[in-house]
Amino acid sequence: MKMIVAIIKPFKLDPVREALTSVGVEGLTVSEVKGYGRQKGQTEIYRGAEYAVNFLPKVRLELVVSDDKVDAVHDAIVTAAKTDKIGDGKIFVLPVEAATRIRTAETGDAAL
Amino acid sequence: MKMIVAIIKPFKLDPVREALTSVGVEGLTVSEVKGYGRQKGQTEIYRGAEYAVNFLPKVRLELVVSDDKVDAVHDAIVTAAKTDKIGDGKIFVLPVEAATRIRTAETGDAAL
Amino acid sequence: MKMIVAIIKPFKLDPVREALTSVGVEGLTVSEVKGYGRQKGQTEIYRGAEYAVNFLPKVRLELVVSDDKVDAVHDAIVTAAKTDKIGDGKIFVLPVEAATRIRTAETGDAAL
Amino acid sequence: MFKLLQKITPLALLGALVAGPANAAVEGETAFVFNTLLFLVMGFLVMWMAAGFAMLESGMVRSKNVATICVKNVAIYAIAGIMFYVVGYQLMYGIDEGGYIGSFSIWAPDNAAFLSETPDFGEGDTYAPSSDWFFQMVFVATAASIVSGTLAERIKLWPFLIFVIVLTGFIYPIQGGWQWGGGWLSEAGFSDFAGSTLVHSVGGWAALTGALILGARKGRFTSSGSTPMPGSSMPLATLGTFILWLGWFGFNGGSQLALGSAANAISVAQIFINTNMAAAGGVVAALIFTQLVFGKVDLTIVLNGAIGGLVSITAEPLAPTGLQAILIGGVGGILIPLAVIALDKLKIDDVVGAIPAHLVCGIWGTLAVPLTNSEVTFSSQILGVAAIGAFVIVTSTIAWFILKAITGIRVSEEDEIAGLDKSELGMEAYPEFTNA
Amino acid sequence: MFKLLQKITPLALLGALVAGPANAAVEGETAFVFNTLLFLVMGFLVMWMAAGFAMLESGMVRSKNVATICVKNVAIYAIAGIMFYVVGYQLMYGIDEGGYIGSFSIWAPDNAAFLSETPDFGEGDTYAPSSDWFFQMVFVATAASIVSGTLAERIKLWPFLIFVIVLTGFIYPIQGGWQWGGGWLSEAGFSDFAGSTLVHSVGGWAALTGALILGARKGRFTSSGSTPMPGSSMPLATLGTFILWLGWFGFNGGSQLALGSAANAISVAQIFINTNMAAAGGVVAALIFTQLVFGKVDLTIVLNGAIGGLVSITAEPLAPTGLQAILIGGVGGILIPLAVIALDKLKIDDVVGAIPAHLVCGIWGTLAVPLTNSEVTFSSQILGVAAIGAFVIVTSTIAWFILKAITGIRVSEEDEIAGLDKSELGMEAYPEFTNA
Amino acid sequence: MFKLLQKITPLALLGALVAGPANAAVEGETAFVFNTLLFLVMGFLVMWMAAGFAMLESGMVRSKNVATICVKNVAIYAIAGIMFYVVGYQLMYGIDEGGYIGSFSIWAPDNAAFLSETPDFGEGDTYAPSSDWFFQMVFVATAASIVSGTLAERIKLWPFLIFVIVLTGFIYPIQGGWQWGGGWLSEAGFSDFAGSTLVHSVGGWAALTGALILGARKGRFTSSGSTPMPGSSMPLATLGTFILWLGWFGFNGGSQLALGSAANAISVAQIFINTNMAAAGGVVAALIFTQLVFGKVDLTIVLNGAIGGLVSITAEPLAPTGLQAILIGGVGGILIPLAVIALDKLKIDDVVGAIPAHLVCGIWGTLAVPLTNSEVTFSSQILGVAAIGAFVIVTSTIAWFILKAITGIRVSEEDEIAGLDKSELGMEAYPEFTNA
Ligand SMILES: Nc1ncnc2c1ncn2[C@@H]1O[C@H](COP(=O)(O)OP(=O)(O)O)[C@@H](O)[C@H]1O
Ligand SMILES: Nc1ncnc2c1ncn2[C@@H]1O[C@H](COP(=O)(O)OP(=O)(O)O)[C@@H](O)[C@H]1O
Ligand SMILES: Nc1ncnc2c1ncn2[C@@H]1O[C@H](COP(=O)(O)OP(=O)(O)O)[C@@H](O)[C@H]1O
Repeated sequence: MKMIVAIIKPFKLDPVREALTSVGVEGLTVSEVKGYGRQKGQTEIYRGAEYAVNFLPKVRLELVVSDDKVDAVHDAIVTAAKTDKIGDGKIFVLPVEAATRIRTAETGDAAL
Repeated sequence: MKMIVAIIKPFKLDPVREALTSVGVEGLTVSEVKGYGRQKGQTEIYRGAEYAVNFLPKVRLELVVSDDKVDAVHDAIVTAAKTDKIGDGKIFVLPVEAATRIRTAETGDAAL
Repeated sequence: MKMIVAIIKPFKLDPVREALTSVGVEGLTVSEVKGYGRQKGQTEIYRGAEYAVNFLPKVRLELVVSDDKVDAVHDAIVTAAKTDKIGDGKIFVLPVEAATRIRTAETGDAAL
Repeated sequence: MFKLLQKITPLALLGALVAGPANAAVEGETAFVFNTLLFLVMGFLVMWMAAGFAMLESGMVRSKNVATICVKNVAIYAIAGIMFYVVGYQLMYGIDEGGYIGSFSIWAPDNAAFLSETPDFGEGDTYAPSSDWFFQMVFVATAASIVSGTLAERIKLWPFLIFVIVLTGFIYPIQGGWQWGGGWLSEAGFSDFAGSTLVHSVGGWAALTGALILGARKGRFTSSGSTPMPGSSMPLATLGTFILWLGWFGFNGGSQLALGSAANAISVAQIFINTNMAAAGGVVAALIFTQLVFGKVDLTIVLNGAIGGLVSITAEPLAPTGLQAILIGGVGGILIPLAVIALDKLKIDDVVGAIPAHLVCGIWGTLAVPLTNSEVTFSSQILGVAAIGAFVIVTSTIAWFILKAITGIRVSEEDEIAGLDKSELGMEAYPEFTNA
Repeated sequence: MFKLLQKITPLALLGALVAGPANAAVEGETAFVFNTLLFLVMGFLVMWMAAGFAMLESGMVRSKNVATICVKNVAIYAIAGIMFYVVGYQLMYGIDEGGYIGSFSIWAPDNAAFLSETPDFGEGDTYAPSSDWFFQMVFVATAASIVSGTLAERIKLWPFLIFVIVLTGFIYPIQGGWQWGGGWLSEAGFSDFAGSTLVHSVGGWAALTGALILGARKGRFTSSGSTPMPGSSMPLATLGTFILWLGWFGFNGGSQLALGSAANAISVAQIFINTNMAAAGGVVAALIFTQLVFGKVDLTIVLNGAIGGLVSITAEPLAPTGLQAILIGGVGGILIPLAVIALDKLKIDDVVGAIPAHLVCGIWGTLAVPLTNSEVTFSSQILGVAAIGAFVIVTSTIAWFILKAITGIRVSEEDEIAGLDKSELGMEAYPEFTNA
Repeated sequence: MFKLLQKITPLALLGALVAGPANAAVEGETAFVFNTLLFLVMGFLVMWMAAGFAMLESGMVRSKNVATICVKNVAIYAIAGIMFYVVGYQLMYGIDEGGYIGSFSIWAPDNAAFLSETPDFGEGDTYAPSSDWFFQMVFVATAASIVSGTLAERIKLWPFLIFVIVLTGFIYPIQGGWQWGGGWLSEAGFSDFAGSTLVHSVGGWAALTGALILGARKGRFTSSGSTPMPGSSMPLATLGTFILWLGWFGFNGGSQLALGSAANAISVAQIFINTNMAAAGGVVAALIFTQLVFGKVDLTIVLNGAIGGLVSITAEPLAPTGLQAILIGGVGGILIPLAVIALDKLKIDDVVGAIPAHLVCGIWGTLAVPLTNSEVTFSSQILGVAAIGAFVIVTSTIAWFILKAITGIRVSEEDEIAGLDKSELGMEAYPEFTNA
C-alpha cells in the first residue's frame, strides 16, 4: 500500500476526483492548504501598502491505494490536474505499513 | 516510530482524544478535511437546482508514536471512533524515520 | 527523498519560511491544524460556563526534500521556530518513494 | 368645549388668536397626522427588530444551524403579520370592556369619520386606524422570535412554524386583549406600558415550555456539567443587539400612542431616554458582574444585558427618571447572568439566552412598575404576571404536546449532529467556510 | 376656498373656530413641514436599501468576489447621487407635459415662494424642494444595484461603473420623466405608484441584457445541466433582505408624496400595511412552494420571495386591502422560483436572483394594478411595460456593446477563477478564512 | 406681536384667517412637537451609528480581536450615555455665556413651561428638553468610538473603558461647552455646525495621542517598511460604513435643532442633500485616487472616503450647494489616502483609519467653512481647531499616562499574538472558523 499525496490547484479538484473514480479509487481525503513554490504568491494591496502574499491556495489530496494501483492513480492525477501553467503542483508517494477500516476493522487492501 | 493517520467523523473527535489520552498519547495534531468514500456526500439544493456535495466533513488525526504503542493507539481509535455506520473512516500507519521536539531539540521517542 | 512534517506556532510561519528559503527550499505546503500536546489548551468561558479548549492553533508544514537537504532543513526549522516555550512543536521525517511535478511530469529530485 | 362656545365673544376670540404661535395648541387634523406618524415611524423601528433577532440568533447558533435560523426569522415575521391580519387583531382589540376574548373576524380600517366632509378628529387623540394596526402588528413577531432563539439547533422547521401560527394568531392576541384590548386584566389595575409581560414574558413562557418539552441539545449537559456550544459569529450577535436596541425606541416610544401635543411629545422623549438608559445600565451591570464573578467580561452576557435592561424598562418606560431607568436596567443586567447560571443548573437549554432576557427581566420589569409609578400596586402586577404566565404555559404546553404527538418536534440525533441546515434545508449557511 | 371667502361672516368664522381642534384642518406651513418630513424620513429609509443590496449581494456571491461587490455597491450609490444631481433630475422632471425628454441642466432648489415675507404654501401640497430631490435621488441607485447583483462575479469593475453612470444619469431619468415627470406615458394613462416598472423593471431589463451579453459564469451551466454556486453567507443575505424590507416602507410610503392631511396620513398608513403584507405573502408563498416542489425549503428563494412580494405591490400599494396585498405578493413569491427555474433552463446566469424578483415581479405588479385600482386599464399598463422595456433593452444593449468594444466587460477566465477580489482589487474579503 | 395686537381689527383678523391654509404659519405647540420629533428621529439615527462603528471596526480588525472590539463598542455607547447623564450634559450646557466650563450637577428635564395651564411655546423654537438631551447624548459616544478603532488589537479592555469615562464625562463636554454651550469659543466667532471639530476631531486627537503612547501593533512596522494586517471581514466593514452614512443624516440634519417652520424644514432638507453629496464625493474621489495612485481600487480607503466626506461637510452642511458639497467631500476623499500613507511613514498605527477620516477631514471641514459661509472667518476657525486640539491633546495625554502608570494600557506581546479575544475575554469571535 502507498499513500499518494497530491497538491493541486483548487479548481482542478472536481476533474481529478472524476479521473480517480474512473480508475477505481473508492476513497480519498482532501484538505485546503496553502502552497509556496516556483509560482510566487501575488502582491496584494491593503490601504495603499503593498505586501506579498507568499502562499497560494492549493488543495491537498491524500489517498491510500494498493501497490498495483499506484501508477494508474498517479497518471490519472497528472492528466487531470495539468494546466501546463506554473503552480500545477506535486505528487508524492509514501510507503504505508497498515490500513484499517474503522467500521469493520478490516485491514490491508480490503480496508481501502 | 510510526505516524498514525486516522480519518474520523468530526463528532467523534472528543471521544477519540479521550481514548488516546487514556492509552498514554501525549501529543497529536488534527485538521479539518473533507472525505470521499463509500459514504457518498448528500445532494444539496440551491435555488431549486440539485447538486452533489461529493465530500463530507471529516477530521484527520496525525500522531507519531513509538513502535510499541502503535497497536494500543490503533485499537483505541477503532473503539472510540466506531459508530458501525458507513463513513466511520480509516486508520493508516506510516513509517517515520526521525522526530524532533523543536523546543528542546530532543529526538527519537523522547521527542513524542 | 524525505517528507518533513513540521508542526509550529502560527506566528512563526514567516520566519520559518524565510529560513527555509535561505537553505534553498523551493517549495512547501502549509495547512492550519490544531494541536494537542504538553501545552494544554486554555480554558475559555462562554456564558459563564468554563470549558476546555483542548486544541491550540498550529501550522503544519509539509515539504519534500532531497536526502542531502534533510539536515539543513531540519536545523533551519528548529532555529527559526524555537521560542523555548512549551508548544513549539515537532518535526517528523518520513520516507518518500517518488515525487512528480505535475506540470512537467519530471520525477525524482528534479520534481521538488 | 360646548360651554366655551356659549361664553365666547369676538374679543375673547381675538385674545385667543393674538396670543399667537407662542401657546397655540395643536389642532385636530394636525394631531391626527402626528399620531399617525408616530405609529408609522415607531412601527418601522419595531419591524426592524425582526432583523435584530435574526442576526442575534444567527450569531449565537453554530454555523451548521444558521441558515435554518434565518429561514425561521423571516418566516416568523411574515406569518405573524398574516395571522394578526386574518384573526389576531380582532381577537385582541375586538373585545368587550373587561372581557376575556375578542371577536373572530378579519380586521379592516374604518376611516369614515376622518375622511367625511365634516371630519371629527376628536381631542387630538385620533390617528389613522391603519397606522395603529401596523404598530400593533409589528409587536406580534417579537414574541415568536424569542421562542425561536431558545429552541434553536434542534427543533423541526415546520412544527415550529405551526407553533408560531398558534402563538401569533391566538395565544398572543387573546392575552393581549385582556390588557391592551381593555379586557379584565386592565380593569384589575394591571399596568404594562409596552409589554414586559404581554410581549416579552409571553415569548419567554412559550420558550420555556418548549425548552422543557423539547429537551436540551445533545451533549449540552453531561454528567460532569454543562458544555457550552459557542455561537458562530460574535459580530452578528452584536449587530443584532444594536438593531434591537434601536428598534426598542419604537417599541416603547410608540407605545405612548400619541404625539399630537406637547405633553405627548415630552412623554415620548422621556421614554427614549429611559429606554436608552435602562439598556446602558444593563450593559454596564453585566460588564462589571461578569468581570467580578467570572473573572472575565463575557460578551454574550453583556449583549443579553442590553436586552435585559430594555425588557426591564418596557413595563414602565415613562415614569422613572433617567437615573431610575439606569438602576432598573442594571438590575436586569445582573439578573441575566444569574438566570443563565440557574438554567444551566436546571439543565434547561436556551441557545441565545432568551429566557433570562425576556422572561426573567420581563417579570422583574413588570413587578418594578410600582417602584416608580405610584398608581400601580404590586398585587395587580403579580396578578398580571401570574395570569398571563399561567395562560401561556397551559396553552403553549398543549400546543407543543399536540405537535409532538402528530408531527414530532425534534429532529433525529443524526440530523442534529449534521446540523439543521443540512438535514432540514439541504444547504449550508457558509458553504465555503464550515467544516465543523 | 374662494367661494367660502365671499360668504364668510364673523359668526361663521366663530363657528369654524370654536369647533376647535376636533376638526381643524392642517394649516399651510404645517402641511409643508409634514410633507418635507415625509420625504426626508422615507428618503433615508430608501437610502438604507443601498446597504440592503450590498449585504444581500455579499451573501449571495462566493467569498472570492465579496470585496468587489462591496466596492460596487458603495460606488453605485455615490455615482447615482452625483449623476442625478448633475444631469438626472432635470432630465426627468424638467420635462414638458406629455413630453419625451427633460432638459439638460443642473438642478437647484427654488425656495423663494416659501421663504418670502408672504409665503405661499399652496393647498397643503408643498414641501421643501430639496426634500423632494433627496427622495427622488435615493430611488436612482436601486435600479443600478439590481444590475450589480445579476452580473456579479464576472464583470469588470470600471466598465460596470461606467454603465452605472449611463443608467443613472440617462436611461433611468429619461424613462422616469415619461411617467413621473408628467411625460407622454402618464398622459397615456399608465400607472406605477412607486416604480414596479420605472425602477425595478428598469434595473431588471438592464440586468437581463447585461447577463445575455456577458454570458454565464464559467462552469455555471454544463452540458449536464446547471451547477449552483452557493453564496458565501446566508446571514448576510438574510440581513440584506430585512434591510430592503425596511427600506421599502420608505420606497412606497414616501411615494404618496404628501403627509400634510388626514387623507394623506391614512394613505401612507395603508401603504405601510400593504407593503408589509405583500412581502409576507411572498415569503409564505415561497416557503410553501419550495417545500412542495423542491421537497425542501430554500432560504434564498424565500428571501427572493420577500423582495418579489415587495416589487409586486410597488406599482399599486394603496388601493388593495391587506388581504389583496397578501395575494399580490404571494403570486410574486411563486413567480420567483418559476422564473429561477426558467432562467436556469435558458442558461441565463443571475447570481442573486434579481431578474425574477425585480423584472418578473415588476411586470406582474404593474399588470396587476387594474385588479385593485379600477381607474387603470390593462392596455395602458401593457403599454407602459412594453415601452419602458423596449427603451431600456435598446439603450442598455447599446451601452453594453460599446463598453464591450472599447474596454471589454468581462474579466479573463483566469481572473474569474481566482476571483474578482484578487484580480480586480488585489485583496480578499475574508483574508483569514477563505481558501477556496 | 404686541404691536399687532393694538392694530388688529375683526376685518384684519378675518383676512388673516381666510388667507387660509395657504400661508398659515406653524403654531406654537405644533412647532414644539415638530422640533421634538426632529430630535428624536435624528437622534435614533445617530444612536444607530454606534452599530456602524461596531461593524466597521469588527470588519477591520483581525478575527482574533473581533469579540473584544464588539465588547468595547457596546460598552462605549452605554458608558457615554451614563456619563453624559450623570455629569456631562451640565458640564457642557450648564455654562455661562462666554464661559469656560459648565456646572457639576446632574441633568433633569424642566417641562414646567410647556405643561402649565398657560403653556409658553416661545417663537416656534421650543422642544421637549428630554428630546434635546437625547440628541446631545447620542453624539458623545461617537467621539469615543473613533478612539476605539484606532487603538484596536493591542489596548487593554478596562483601561480603555476608563479612558472612555474620562473622555465622555469630562473632555468632550468641557470643550463642547466652549462652543455649543455658548462658551468663549462661540463668542470668538468659531463655527462648527454639527461637530467636525467638536466631535470628530476630538475623537481623532484622543486617538492620535493614544496611538503615539500605545505604539503600533507588533510587526506592523518593520525596518523594511509597513506590513498591512488586513481586516477580517470586508462586508462587515462595508455594512458599518453604510450604517454611519445613514446615521449621519441624523447627525447633521438634527443639528439644525428645529423643524417647526418652513425655513427650518428647508434647511434640514438641504443638509440631507449636502451630507449625502459630500459622502458621494468622498467615495468617488477615493475610488479614482486609489485607482490612479495605487493601480487598484482599495475598498477600505473607499469606505474611509465616504466617512471622510461626511466628516468634511459636518462643520457646515447647510450653506454649500450640492455641487460644493461634492467638492468638499471629494477633497476629504483624497485627504484620506494621503493621510493613510503619511501615518504609515510616521509609523503611527491606526487600525481602522480613524485619524485620516475623523481628525484630518475634521480639520479640513472646519477650515473649509468660510469657503461657503461668508459669516465665518478663517482666523476664528483656526482658533477653534487649535484651541480644541490643544485641550484634547493635553488632557488625553495626561489621562493616557496616568492609566499607563497605574494599570498599564497595553497587553503583553504574548497576549497580542494570541489575540485580545482569547487573552482578554477567554473566547473567540468565530470559534468555528478561525485558526489564525
Ligand atoms: N518540495 C515540496 N514539498 C511540498 N510541497 C511542494 C513542494 N514543492 C511544491 N510544493 C507544492 O506544490 C505547489 C506548486 O509548486 P510550484 O513550484 O509553484 O509549481 P510547479 O509544480 O508547477 O513547479 C506549491 O504551491 C506547493 O504547495
Ligand atoms: N483510500 C483512502 N485513502 C484516503 N482516505 C480514505 C480512503 N478511503 C476512505 N478514506 C477516508 O475515509 C472516509 C470514510 O470512508 P468511507 O468509505 O466513506 O466509509 P467506511 O470507512 O465506513 O467504508 C472517507 O470520507 C475518506 O475521508
Ligand atoms: N506525537 C505527536 N504526534 C503528532 N503531533 C504532535 C505530537 N506531539 C506533539 N504534536 C504537535 O506538536 C504541538 C506541540 O507539542 P507540545 O507537546 O504542546 O509542546 P512541545 O513540543 O514544546 O513539548 C502539539 O500541539 C501538536 O500539534
